[in-house]
Amino acid sequence: MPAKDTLFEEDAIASSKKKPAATARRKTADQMAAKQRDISVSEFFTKNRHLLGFDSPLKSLLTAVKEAVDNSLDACEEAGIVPELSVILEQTAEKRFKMIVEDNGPGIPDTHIGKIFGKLLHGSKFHKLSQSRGQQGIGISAAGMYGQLTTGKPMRVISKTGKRKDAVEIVMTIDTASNKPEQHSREVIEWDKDHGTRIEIEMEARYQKGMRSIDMYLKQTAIANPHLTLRYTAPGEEEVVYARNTTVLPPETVEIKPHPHGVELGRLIAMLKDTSSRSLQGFLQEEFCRVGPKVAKNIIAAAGGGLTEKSYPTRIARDAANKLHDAIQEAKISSPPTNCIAPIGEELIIKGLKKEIDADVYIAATRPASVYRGNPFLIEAGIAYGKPGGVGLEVDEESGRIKKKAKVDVTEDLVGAADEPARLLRFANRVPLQYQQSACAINKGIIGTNWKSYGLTQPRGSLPIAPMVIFVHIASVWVPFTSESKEAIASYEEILKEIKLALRECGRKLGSHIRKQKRIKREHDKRSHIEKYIPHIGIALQEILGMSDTERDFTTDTLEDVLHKSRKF
Amino acid sequence: MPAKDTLFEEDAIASSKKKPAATARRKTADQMAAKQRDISVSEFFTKNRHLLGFDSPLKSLLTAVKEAVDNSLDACEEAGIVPELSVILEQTAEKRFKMIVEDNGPGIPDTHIGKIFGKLLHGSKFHKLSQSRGQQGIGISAAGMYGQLTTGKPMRVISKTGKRKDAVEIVMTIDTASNKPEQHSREVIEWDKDHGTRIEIEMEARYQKGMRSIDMYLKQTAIANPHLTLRYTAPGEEEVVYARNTTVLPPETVEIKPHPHGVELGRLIAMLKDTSSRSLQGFLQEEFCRVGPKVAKNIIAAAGGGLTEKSYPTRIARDAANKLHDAIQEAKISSPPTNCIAPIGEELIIKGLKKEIDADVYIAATRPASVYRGNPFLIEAGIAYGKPGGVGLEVDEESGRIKKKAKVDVTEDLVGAADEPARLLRFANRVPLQYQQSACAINKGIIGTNWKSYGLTQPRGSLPIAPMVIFVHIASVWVPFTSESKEAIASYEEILKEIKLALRECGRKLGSHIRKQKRIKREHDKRSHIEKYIPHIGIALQEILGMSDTERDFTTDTLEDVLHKSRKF
Amino acid sequence: MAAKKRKKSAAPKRMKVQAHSRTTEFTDADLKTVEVIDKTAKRIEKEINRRILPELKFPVRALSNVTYDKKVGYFQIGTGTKSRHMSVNTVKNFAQTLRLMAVSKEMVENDDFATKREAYYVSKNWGECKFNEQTESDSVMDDIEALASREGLSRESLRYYPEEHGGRVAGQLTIVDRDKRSGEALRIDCTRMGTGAYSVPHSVEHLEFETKAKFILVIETGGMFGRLNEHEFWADGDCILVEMGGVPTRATRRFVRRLSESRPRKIPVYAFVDCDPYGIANIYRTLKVGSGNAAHINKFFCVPHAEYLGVTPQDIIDFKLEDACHELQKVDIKRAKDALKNDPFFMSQPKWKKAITQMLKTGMRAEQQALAKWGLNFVLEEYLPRKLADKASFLP
Amino acid sequence: MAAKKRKKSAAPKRMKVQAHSRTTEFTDADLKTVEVIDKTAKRIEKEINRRILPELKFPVRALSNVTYDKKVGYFQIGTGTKSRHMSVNTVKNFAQTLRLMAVSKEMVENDDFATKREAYYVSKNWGECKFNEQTESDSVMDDIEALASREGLSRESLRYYPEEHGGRVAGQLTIVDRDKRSGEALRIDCTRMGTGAYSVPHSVEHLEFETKAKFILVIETGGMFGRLNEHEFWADGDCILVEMGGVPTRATRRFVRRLSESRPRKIPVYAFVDCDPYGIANIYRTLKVGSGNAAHINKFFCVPHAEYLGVTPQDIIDFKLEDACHELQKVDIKRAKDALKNDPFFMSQPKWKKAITQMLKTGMRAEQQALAKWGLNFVLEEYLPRKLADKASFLP
Repeated sequence: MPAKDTLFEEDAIASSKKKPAATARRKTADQMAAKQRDISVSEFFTKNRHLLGFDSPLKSLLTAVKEAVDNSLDACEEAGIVPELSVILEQTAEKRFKMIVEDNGPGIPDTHIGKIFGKLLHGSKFHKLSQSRGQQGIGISAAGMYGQLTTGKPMRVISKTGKRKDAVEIVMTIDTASNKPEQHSREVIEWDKDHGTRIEIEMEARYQKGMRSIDMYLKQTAIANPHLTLRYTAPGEEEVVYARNTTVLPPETVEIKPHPHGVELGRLIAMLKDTSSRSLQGFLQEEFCRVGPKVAKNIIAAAGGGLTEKSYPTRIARDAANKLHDAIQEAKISSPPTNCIAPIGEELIIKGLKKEIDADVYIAATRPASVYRGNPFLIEAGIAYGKPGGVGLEVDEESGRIKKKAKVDVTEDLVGAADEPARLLRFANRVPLQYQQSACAINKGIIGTNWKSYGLTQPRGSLPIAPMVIFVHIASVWVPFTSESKEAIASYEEILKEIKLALRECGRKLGSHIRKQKRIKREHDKRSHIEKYIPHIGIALQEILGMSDTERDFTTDTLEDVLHKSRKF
Repeated sequence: MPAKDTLFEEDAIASSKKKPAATARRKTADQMAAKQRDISVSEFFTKNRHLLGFDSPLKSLLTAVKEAVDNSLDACEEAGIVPELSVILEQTAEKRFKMIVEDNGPGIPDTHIGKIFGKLLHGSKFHKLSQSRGQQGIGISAAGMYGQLTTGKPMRVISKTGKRKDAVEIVMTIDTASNKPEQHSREVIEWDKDHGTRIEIEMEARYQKGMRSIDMYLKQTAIANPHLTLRYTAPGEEEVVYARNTTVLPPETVEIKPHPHGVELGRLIAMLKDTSSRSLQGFLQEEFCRVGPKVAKNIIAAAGGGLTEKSYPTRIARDAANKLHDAIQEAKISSPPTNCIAPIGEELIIKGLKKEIDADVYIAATRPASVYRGNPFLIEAGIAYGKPGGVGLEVDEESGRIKKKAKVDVTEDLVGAADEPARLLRFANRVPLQYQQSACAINKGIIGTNWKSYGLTQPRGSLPIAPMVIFVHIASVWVPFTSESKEAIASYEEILKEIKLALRECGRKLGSHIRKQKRIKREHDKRSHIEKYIPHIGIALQEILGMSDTERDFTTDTLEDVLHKSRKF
Repeated sequence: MAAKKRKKSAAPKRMKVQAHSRTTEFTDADLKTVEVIDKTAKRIEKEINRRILPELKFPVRALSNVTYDKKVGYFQIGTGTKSRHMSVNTVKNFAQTLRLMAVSKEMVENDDFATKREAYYVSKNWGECKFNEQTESDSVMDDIEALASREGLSRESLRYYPEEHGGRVAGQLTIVDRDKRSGEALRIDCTRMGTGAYSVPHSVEHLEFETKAKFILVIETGGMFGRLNEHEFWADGDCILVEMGGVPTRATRRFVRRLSESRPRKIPVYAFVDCDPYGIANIYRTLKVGSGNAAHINKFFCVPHAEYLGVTPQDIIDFKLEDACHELQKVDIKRAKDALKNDPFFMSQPKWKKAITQMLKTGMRAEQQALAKWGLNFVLEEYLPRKLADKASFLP
Repeated sequence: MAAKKRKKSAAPKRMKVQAHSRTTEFTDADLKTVEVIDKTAKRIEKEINRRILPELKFPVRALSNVTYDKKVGYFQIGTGTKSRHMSVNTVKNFAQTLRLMAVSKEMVENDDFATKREAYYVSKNWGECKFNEQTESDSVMDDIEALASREGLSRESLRYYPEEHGGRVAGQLTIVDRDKRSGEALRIDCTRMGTGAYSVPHSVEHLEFETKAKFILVIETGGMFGRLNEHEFWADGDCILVEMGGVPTRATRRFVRRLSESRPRKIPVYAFVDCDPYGIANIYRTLKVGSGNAAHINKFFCVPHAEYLGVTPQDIIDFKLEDACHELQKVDIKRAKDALKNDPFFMSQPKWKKAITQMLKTGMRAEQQALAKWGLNFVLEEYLPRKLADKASFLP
């Protein structure tokens, strides 16, 4: 024990006689080090479940439904099956609901069911650079873990991988201490489906309608996935069906290699060390996309520092790697391939909007792919504008006052009133985002777009005011969410820019529609204008000049004729 | 291939002739399942590093310093050493800084250095229910990972565990694919310290002054830890020293068992299964804190459902567990023990505030411990009020107008002007919180407190307006942050309530101080009042009644005398 | 030369009301005013010399101390009295009150007067005792006025006049004023003002009236007054026209009150205002019964026998003015509801309750000028003759 | 009986100005007005019948078409003209313009008039052609006024009068008006109004004046007018007192203008206003040179030979009013700086530039009433006599 510290401790005693315990507790470095332990991911997220979207009973139910539906859609599409899903919510106690999600997907071999539903950070999509709804291998397992934590009940999974295969029902929980599945029972059962998966989780939950409801989530899912047929049974209600209006599946996406731009230095050094390429030239061409011989040579030449095309990658020193990294950032390299991303496409966005939203005009724009931090992504936007049944304002016949229509459920009538801000539908890889709108790059992109130039009202720093729904979809091999609960897109500069460009394309089309509408209205106004006011010119002239009625009528008729003719030019 | 799906696929071809690729890609369940893989925690957080506070170069440097300082303080305190730290920031390139943090702590045995600094989710504090600064075993390793990612450079750690031990220097990186440390070199070196640890990380970064700067973080740390001596060298500046003004270490905290309230059903079931207790009564008494025989008996009796004191825990069925859980929630159980939490204490809060902030009056209040979701916590608050050098407003002599003083660096002069909102210092387990103030329960608690009743101005829904610094500290075995970057406290009802109670205690003391000040001012005003106005009563009476000057003076003298005397009663 | 001037101006040191010395006789009110001021000062001096802390007694000027008696016909101040004892907190107020009273006495003696604004500036020569804002001097003046009202004295008797002058007058009336210097009687014939008019002075206490008019028509707007005056409606109607210009000033109200009582039998007073809650509940109500928060002066200023000629809500229907109406605004509706619910005057008058309810139901208000829809002179050729022929259509 | 009444009121269907038939002679202005209206209507009718789309020409009423010539002495409208062609977009405006012109002609023929508010209501009988807001009818009226101003006609000639009436007048002046019915001359002696005053009518074109006064003193506030009038300052000073009551109305300005020009040699006009940017740059400037955005009417309304008696910034020092001053507010400073930088009148007068700069430097403003600091009648016993004895202290 060093003298200096002892001295301090004596001081401590002297100055706080009430706390004699202060001296008795010294631990050595070895004692302390011995207590270091690994922490299981499940334990970590159990304690921090708000990071995953399970912060309240209301939100937890939505998160669980989302995770299950996203997984089902991914599986169907990967297997090339046009998806048909059913979502059922049943209230089982005052604060408890059971969620049942069933798909016609390829099913899961029963040996894999445990890990997929019962282990966090286990999935097929994390290591691929390709677009999918789920990404981190956490979601559905976390839903099961939440159910288990709040009700003590295990989850139930049924799966069947083909017509001649058995349908297997597994009841299981997650052992959080070890982050491993624990199977309670396994039974072969009768199931009237050729293939598919069914998951049931009971949890503490609350159910509500509105803009952030499960109903809204499913409706938006139907909009962004026009190839999906979805049957939905809300608690205590009749089944509703969102029917597909196309059977075209989204184009298949392929895995890609990382794009050189945006690969950080540290990552580059790790890749140099791990590569099996035996020359720098080969390394660049093989480990990255969009790097051909010419680009690779240019990069190496620009890097300098003794690097040549034949430099052996694993022997490149850190300083040289640094120069290489700089050279890569400076080099001109084409955008990453787009076949790793599946846009919905302008045609299908419009189909989807038409299917679920009543409006006067539908517009869509799909941008070419771009890249942020080495990840390709693509923005598309859509607009549904106008309200066929009027803009939500009507005039009271007795008082002549304008009054608002009674509010209807937002799920029924998405287009808002003329004096309300436009409504946003945000999607990431076809998945609706319902929370944290104000923190989202999509919101910022819309606010940052000048809608006034397209004929709309827009208060400073706000959404445009119009009877309008704005649809924005970001498709990416890696969507940058601001938090693990996947609620808002991070505002990378490149993403914001693309959002604005897509909105601008839509805005221009919308602007010409609005201008046309205004022109038609003006034309009509002008006609009635002439008929209204010319007689008064007659009356005035008659009063001043004492004309006869015949003289007056001649003058007004002439004026009307001349005025109408003048409008042709 | 089932007939139904074939049909769908033919539809798909028919309706999208442009996309023949759609049929060629079907995967089977087995193929898909085979691709499922585990994901390493390091990989996960590398991709999601914004979750850990490494979103921008500016913030990353602050986060790294915080993690290192927090670890050092925890280690010193656990070992009973009065901490002495040094923080040095060096700019190494345009966008690069090297951070060096050195402590006089117990040191780390060199066999443990790798895991502690080179593995995420590895730590000593996660499984304990006791108060410490670090909690999740992620922070410092993440800082190293970020440095490595942005500069390619490894981190350098020196440690020595005692006078007669070797000082060991280790250079290492993290292998993100496996979440394991990779040691580059290990050398025994000369080090003029008896014991301690030194960590050096170089990273892409930016440095700035202001409310959210590293300077501010360190100043706040000095306030909340009056037993700390800290030497700080900002980039390109002289060393500054925050000297301790006490050598009393925070009381040692002990581990506690979970408190029964707030243990969720799922957790209870898991505990019932894992326990080594052989009776329910024993289980309740041994696995929880604050449960004695009487409380246990009451719970069991209230639960009903066939449960007895002797029920064998592992055989309790889910329904019965459910009833047991309900009974626990209803039972009256004392608050968890407070010895797992170390408050700073009113005396030391005031010392800390005095040390770093110039003000007229210092107030502090420490609340008794309370509990949220089974976790004990404790709130303390402090106030530094008034500005000895005036309130930041001065009168221009020429124009007679009020003008604001030139702004000084906030780190130099924390108390704001009289017309500015009070400044907040937020702490969680003695660690300053600098970001996301508006999302934080502390902010909400201050806004939700009625400062008007203590004599201050407070606009609706806002912070009070006063030359004042408000200090709030939450100490807990498990601080509920709103995100992994540990920037804001989640607004649990129990926490909000305690914050308000602590503020109310401080507010009452502040109110009586302000009232006293006002009283003194009033007293002075009254004296001069009498001298000012009584002569005018004389003039008026003389004018009206035509008194002589002698008569007038007699009357005013009498009045002054009577009036002064009247004030004694 | 400029330098010389500046020297000269340095002379005055202590405020002194240096009016032309008084040529006119003291009126009864003047004598009473001096008496009240002297009495108050004397009492205070005595109390001080007996080593008692002096006090001043004022009628409570809160709504709680106001009553409305239908028989009296206006809001009256009650008997509630507050005492202000001299104390450290009130010493400044005492000093200012007494100094303003001293100025008042001096003005009576010199037959002078001061506007409220001037009184504020006079205090600038009082050193530390001066008023910092006019609101302060106004408030002290209100206290003195309330105190004097107990003795039957108005603020005008104390020689403090409001800034705002009165409205305009034309028609079958001769006003008798007096030349201040010569004391000669001045007879002003209001039928001979042409398109112009007689403008009511700040204080009307000294005026006398000669008239045989059948009634006094008090009119809300200057525009309508101008029309009726230029077309000499006062000749056809044998009446006197008085313009209020919105809520009538104290001088206008006092003028109408004194004029209407200048004959043994009171001259009827008919109010012609906009048909909206402001015209009814502010303009007309103030004219007739005064206001609740200045109840101590109502006995001088209100005209309890005034009647409401129009425009009534029923007139809108009878004269088909619907399309020249405007919608009631939120503030109108609030004001009308307030009249029905809280105003003892309207609450005591079933006819008014009916009329205001009718207005609220139709949601419409009409201005006097709306009658121009039927022609500019419809108002004097049709509307007023028909209304005057059917006084049952008036509101109380 | 009430039912019967209602029937009767259903009668009027189309607006008709039903004034007393005209008894007075047509004045020159009247004849000119009818001529201008007829000429305009005739041209339009002709153009239509020749199948040409008619147009109306108005002087441009923008600041860009305004000039200030020191010699002329007021803001003048330039020669800029805008044509309004009949088109679909302008047809409504054309109809409303012509209808208001027709009403104007009818009013001249009946010797009647309408306030702007009344004109708005008259349109309520025009069906779809009616004005929805008074701002619309005011704007059309401004156009007609501008058009007529080219022919030397004011809006008053067109028989449209503003709502606001003029200020008050007292002193050495006899006004000659005419009884509208009998045509008899009415002589109003403004020395015999007692404490009251003569109130200027909406239109003053027909008035004649008899006076030997040495000057006209135009006064900003009613309070100051009242003091000078009650103390018969007009007798001592041999002058005429005119109250403006803030920025003078059109009628007051026209009254002062016509009065001051009623003798072969113009009667001097001295302005006595508050020493603040509002008193100087709004009240006095409007009186003297008119306003930039109503330049087409300035030739009728402004008083280019008016002079500024006080209170000047130098008076504050000479009469030691510093402690009765108030600090300049932000809006004051802005107004003063604007006058120095943008107002061609002040920019052309070095003395004004100096005075305003002085005010800005001291940061102080003083009201007329501030003189009461030295006693209520300091203003008439000291201030005005000294100022009048030294006209060099006036500002231009």
